Amino acid sequence: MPGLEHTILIPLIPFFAFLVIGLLNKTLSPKVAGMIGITGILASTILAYQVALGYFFSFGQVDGVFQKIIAYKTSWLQFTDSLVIEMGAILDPISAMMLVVITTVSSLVFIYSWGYMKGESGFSRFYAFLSLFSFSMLGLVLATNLFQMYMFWELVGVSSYLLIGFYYDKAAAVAASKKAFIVTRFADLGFLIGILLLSFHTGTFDFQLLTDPNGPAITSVGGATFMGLSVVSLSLLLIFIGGAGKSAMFPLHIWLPDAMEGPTPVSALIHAATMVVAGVYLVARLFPVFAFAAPEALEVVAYIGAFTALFAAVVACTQPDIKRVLAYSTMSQIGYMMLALGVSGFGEDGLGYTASMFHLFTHAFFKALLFLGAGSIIHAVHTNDIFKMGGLRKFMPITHITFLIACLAIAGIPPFAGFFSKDEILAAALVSNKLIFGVGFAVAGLTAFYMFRLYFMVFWNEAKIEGAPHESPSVMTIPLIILAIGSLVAGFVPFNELVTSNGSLLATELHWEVAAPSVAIGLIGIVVAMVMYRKASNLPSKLSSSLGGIYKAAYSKFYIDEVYMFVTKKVIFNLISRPIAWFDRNIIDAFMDMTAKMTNLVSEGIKEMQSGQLHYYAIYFASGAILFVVLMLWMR
Amino acid sequence: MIEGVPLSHILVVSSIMFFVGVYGFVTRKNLLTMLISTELILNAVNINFVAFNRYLYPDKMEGHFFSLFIIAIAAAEAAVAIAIFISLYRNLKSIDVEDVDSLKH
Amino acid sequence: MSWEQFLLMRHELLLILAAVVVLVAEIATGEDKNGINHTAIWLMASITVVGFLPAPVGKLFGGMYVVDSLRLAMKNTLNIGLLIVFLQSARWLNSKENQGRVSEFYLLLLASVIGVNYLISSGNFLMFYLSLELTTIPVAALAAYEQYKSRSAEAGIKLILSSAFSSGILLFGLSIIYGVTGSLDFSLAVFAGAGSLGIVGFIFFFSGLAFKISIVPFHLWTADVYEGAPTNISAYLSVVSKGAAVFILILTFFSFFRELQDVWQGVIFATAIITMTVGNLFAIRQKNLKRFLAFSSIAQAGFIFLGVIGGSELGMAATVYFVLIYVFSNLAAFGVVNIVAVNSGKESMEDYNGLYRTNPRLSLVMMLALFSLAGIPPVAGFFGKFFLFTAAAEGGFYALLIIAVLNAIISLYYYLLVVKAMFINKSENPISGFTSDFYTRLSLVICVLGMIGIGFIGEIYDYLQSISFGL
Amino acid sequence: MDLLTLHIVVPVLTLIGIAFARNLQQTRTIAAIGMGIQLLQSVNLVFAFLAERRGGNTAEVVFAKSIVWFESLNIRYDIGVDGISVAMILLTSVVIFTGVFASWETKDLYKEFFISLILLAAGVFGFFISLDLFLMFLFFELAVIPMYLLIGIWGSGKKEYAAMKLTLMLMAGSALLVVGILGLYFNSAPGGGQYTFNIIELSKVVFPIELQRFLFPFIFIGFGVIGALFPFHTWSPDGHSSAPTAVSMLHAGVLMKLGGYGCLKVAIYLLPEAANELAWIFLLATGISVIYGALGTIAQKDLKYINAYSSVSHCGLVLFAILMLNKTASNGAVLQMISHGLMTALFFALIGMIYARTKTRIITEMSGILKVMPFLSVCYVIAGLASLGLPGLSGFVAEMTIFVGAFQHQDVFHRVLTIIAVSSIVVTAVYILRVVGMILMGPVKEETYSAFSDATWYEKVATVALIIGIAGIGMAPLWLSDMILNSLDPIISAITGI
Repeated sequence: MPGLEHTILIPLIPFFAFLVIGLLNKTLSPKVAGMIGITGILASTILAYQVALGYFFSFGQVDGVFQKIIAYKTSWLQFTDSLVIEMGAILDPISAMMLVVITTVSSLVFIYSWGYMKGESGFSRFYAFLSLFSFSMLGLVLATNLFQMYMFWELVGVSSYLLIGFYYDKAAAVAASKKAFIVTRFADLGFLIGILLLSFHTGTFDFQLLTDPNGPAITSVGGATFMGLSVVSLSLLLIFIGGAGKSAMFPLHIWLPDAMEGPTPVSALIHAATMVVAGVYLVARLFPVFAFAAPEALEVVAYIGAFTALFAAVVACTQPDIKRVLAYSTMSQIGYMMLALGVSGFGEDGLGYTASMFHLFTHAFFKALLFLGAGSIIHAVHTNDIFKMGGLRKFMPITHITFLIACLAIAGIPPFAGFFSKDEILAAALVSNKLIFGVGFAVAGLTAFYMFRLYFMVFWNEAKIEGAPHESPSVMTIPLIILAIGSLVAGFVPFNELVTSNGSLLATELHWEVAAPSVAIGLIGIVVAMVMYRKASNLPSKLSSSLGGIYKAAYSKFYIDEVYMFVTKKVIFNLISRPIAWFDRNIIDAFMDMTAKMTNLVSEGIKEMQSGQLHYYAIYFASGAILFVVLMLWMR
Repeated sequence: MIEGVPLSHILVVSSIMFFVGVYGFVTRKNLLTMLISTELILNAVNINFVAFNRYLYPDKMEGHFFSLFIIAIAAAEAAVAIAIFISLYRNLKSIDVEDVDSLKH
Repeated sequence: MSWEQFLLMRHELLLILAAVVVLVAEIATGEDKNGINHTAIWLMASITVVGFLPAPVGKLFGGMYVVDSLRLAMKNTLNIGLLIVFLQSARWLNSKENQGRVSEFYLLLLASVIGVNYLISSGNFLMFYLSLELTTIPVAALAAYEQYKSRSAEAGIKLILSSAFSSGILLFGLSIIYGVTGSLDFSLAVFAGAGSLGIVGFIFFFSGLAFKISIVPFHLWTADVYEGAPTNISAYLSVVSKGAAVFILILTFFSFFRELQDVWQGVIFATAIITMTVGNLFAIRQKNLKRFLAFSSIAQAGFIFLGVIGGSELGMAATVYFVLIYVFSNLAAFGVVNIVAVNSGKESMEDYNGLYRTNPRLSLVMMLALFSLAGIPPVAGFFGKFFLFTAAAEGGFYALLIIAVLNAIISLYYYLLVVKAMFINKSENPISGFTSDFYTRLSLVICVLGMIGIGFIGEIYDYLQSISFGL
Repeated sequence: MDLLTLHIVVPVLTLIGIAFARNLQQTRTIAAIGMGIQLLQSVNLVFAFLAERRGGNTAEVVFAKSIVWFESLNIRYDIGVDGISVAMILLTSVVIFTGVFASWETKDLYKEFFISLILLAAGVFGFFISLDLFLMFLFFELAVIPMYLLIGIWGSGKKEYAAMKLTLMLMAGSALLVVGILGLYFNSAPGGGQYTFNIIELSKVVFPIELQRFLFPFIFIGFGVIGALFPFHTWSPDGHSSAPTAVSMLHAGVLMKLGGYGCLKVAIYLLPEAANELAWIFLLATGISVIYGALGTIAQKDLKYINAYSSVSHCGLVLFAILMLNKTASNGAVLQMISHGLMTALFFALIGMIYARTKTRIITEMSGILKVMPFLSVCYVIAGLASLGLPGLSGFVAEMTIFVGAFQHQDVFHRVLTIIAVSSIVVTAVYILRVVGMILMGPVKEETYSAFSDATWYEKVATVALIIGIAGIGMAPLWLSDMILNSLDPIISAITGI
């Protein structure tokens, strides 16, 4: 669309920053590299705000309905006449919203890292990777078609891989990065096959065509089957596998806790606020197809989301590592978003959709805040283990306050942001599925509990740190403050007007029948946590020993990692790869060698024919001649 | 043409001679006897040629000429062969064919 | 018959003249016989060159002697071979042991090649037989040339006796053929109604000729003789004498025996397969290079039969073309083996280890020669072999073709073994570097030019095809 | 002289120049200049070709030229290029150019090394420009045979065994080709007239189906052997691991592509009906080899074996795509040939460079290379990412085109096979990351590592040139893809026209 082509610059500016820093790595001083990165992302942010605000408040609506606008498009690779990968930028409520989220969090993380990463040897490398990530993530949300999305999806995965493995001489970091990439890659396989399947039947990758309720995608392929299953459901489920991988849904979640090996700002940006919600974004992007053509797939989404929310919340209650607790909490919250999408309907019944997006929006603020706060803490105390912290509120007041705000927000206490979005989610769930509502409700309590467990362990309790940790520099605290403000006000954004499943306004109000109990259970959680962890006591250990097996299982993350290890190391490596390698060497190759050996053997065997004795030669001669006579006479 | 002796009889004789020659070549260990065996083969051929010419194609003389040439060449061949036998005998002190097997396999 | 008609026998007459000159030179020179080398070589060179001049064609002696463009080409091909053999022999003949007997060597070889020329020109079995013996008997004497070596005498014995045996069989076959057809003239055979006796005669005839070409199972003398005889004689046997036999085989098959086409195709099919296979299987194991080349030349003979079997114009052209290339390739290989043996006395494959580091040029020539024999581009052997395959495919003999290409792989294996020895293997005491004599170098240059040039000059093949004939 | 013949003449002149060089410095300078010119004229050829097409020349091949060679057999020096060949020529000249730089420090018999190397390249160039099957076959063998010496003399490990195995297996493939080519030739004039080896003329002949069934396996397997067709791929691991750096580069990068090219432009193009009938057999074999090669890679310990097995997988994908017999997949196959060529050349170059320093290729014996050789390591990561199909690098473009194309097949069997092949991308990620994690990352293994220097200038030239290619195609694939697509039309219409 004319006048909006500059939208494409939003992702491209960080990309150029990446190229410049990457190529001139040697010659640029780290400071300059950092400045380039920060300038780049700030420029993107300004553009993104301009575009997003413009979209929401000036040109986005036609007759009160938000349109999907193709701001820019160029064909990149042509497969067939209709299947074309185009590079472009789509503008619609969710992409505009995501632009805001990503650029905001990114710029804050970029700035925060200036302080956090100070003096690290890979400073400029860090900014290069961060810029690459921002490029990929922005490209992902702006994708106009499935394949473009897949491309950036992969790029995001790689940036995540590079950043998790940032401390590449640490074995744990290397293993974590590898794990993250391979697990998500496995999930992406589902995504890719889903794309292939869907595009084969619809003949297009284009989101606009796919999601058009009257378009060929939804209407014409309903009856088609592939290997006995409805094509649309199957392909959407496969695509959802991709989303589940990236968004760490059970059972593809195992990479996320390990990914905390990366620098904390990375965890904040990638593994809390932006990349991990890509799966939610993907489902939201294809939501009309889900809603119209494959409601059963949507149901799967809901159950997976609900289960993950619960599962991760339980695990989070037991973890000793501050970042891992946050990681499980992220999983749990994303499960919430998935759940919301899963229970949603389209149009009038689209509360879940809006709620999900709303939660995505608010979650980005408070979860980024939590991570950056955790980073600030780790920066000060140099450990991740919450049992080694305590009493930090005196030393780090700003961090303390902002962290508290974030905890309140995630616990769903009004008027913090989390309250509003969580309320809508639970309301949507209540309407559609009681079981899922129950789970969501329980998770709300658990969330409050484990967040405040964390909070009290770190900031109250007794100080176990020797010496006096000090507050982080202002380049780190200012982003915290900004995010804290965001966590306070984000809840008041009128999402029902801006982001809805069909683009038009969704009538909604505060659901007190849901809000009151959920706030109550949140408060209960907080109180329980306060009782147990505010001061040093033996309550927690008593409780854990009384829970016995369940606690142990939760502490060990329900042994999912072990199952994976078994499958990969034992089954794939030892039972498949090794035998194949052996088979190749000792059967197939040996067969080729054997033909050579056989030839040699035959050669050795017939050497007596040439005996050196003249009269034997004559015998061969004569019998040869006679043989041919017989042969020819017989054949005649 | 010899009265009363059909061609087949002559051919039988020549064939027997031929195979005796072959047999001799194969079984004899003495190089000279082997050479003599080849002469036997050649003589069988000569009989053939002459007989065919005389019995079947009496108007031309090709067979006769051929046998004459064969006799001449057999002599040449024998000359060269015996010369080589002598050379071999100088080296090996033997003209037994079974001793002549340093080149093999 | 006028005297001009004798000019039809230009090749033979010139060769006889050369023989006489060598004889006179032998009488005229004293102790130092080196002059005879020069005389013989340059005479032969002139004869070879003159042979290429345009010449009349026709018949002599009532069809006993035939000459046409094809036969001229065949003769020229083999005369080049003899020239190269001469060039390669000079250095060896100058050695102490042989010095007194130089002229014998040239005389006998000239006699043999006169036989070769007459053989190709023969139009009658009488002529054929005479020239065939003329071709062989002098060579048998030459095989035993190195009196001081028992192996040389052994080679001579094996050659003369088995050759006598094979001529006996061949003649027996001929006598039967004469009996059933009543003709010895190549152009006048009527096999119709000849029945099985004709086949018996043909097979006997074939086995005698196959003996000369070293076709399995009539090949057993080959390796022993090649190994024992002086290298140059092995070279001569493997190229000129074999080539002559191939030529006369294809000429008689395509004319006299054309009515027995079914029979000879069957025989050739079978022998081609076993010859290639057995030759290759034996060659794999060989350590002595002369013996190695012997088996390689047996295998090559099997490949040559691919050109014969189709009975087509293309096949004949491919055969002649292949032999032409084979002359250069095989003689290059023998030339290297010869000069190395003369200079160092070594002829086993292990001795060749690391040859490239000490004698790079010789190794390169050897490599080209082996590649040419194996049929690897860009050397001419590739073209030769490909056209033989083409000829077989033209006749529809795909089964034979497949076996042949598989055999080509085996042959590549052992040729590469030699290349490996020269280029890859390291040696504690490699053959030290030496400078070859002028004539050897000249011969190798000619061979290399031939191996590279013949493939790329398409006109050569086109000419051969234009003068060939099919059934 | 015409544009195409120059592609043979320049290498030959370079060869002659090298023959007269007096020392290593001169030798490699001449080689670099010669191959530099070659690279430039290949780029020029691309532009000339595109200009020709833009100018409305829609002929199947452009810059065609025909000189009679063996008149009586109708063998001609027939040359001409279409988009596919142009792309392959460009690939070849990039790889040989970088190959020269990757073998900058050849000490032993350096002249012979460069001569063999460039001879090999000359054969490949000739192969890609020929239209006459005889000529093509000649160049094919010409390209294969220098491998023997290159591996045998300058290789490492079990080099003699590997060289022999490689040569014999590839030559066995070409032996099958002989049968196929001759079969085509003698049936090329069903209505009488002259037989021909010319591909374009042959493509107009309708061969009876029985004949096609008979010939197709010969030609397809014949070319397939060099394209690492399962189960005839076993020369590849041994060959690649024993070969010197530049040879592995050229062999995996270019020579293996002769197989795919030949299968596409000879086997499928000339025998479309048989291809339709018999494709499924070979599809099974290639489908297996894609996943089998990838899984086999995981268990390897030697860097070169890893790359060799992954090449089996990637090249299996080429043949797999070709056998899908549709335009998109074939386009993907050609893209994959180019992509894999560049990528694997980069891999082998880097492996050679790392090996030159660490003196080992066993991954368990290395660690922390990123710290001591950042440049080489980053390049290795880029190669790895290209190999596992990261968007923005060439591997993605190629693989996705193949997958999308293959999945367009109407038959469920083909689509299921495609899914199996697609799953190789996960396995690829596993082994690539395993290697990267083990050798590049982690703590620095030994004290001695600190003495290692990072890339020298010539190593940088080699790697950067390849990376430019990989990233260039990865980011802007459309021109290349279009160029190839146009040239696929005759082949596709041969398949669908029946």
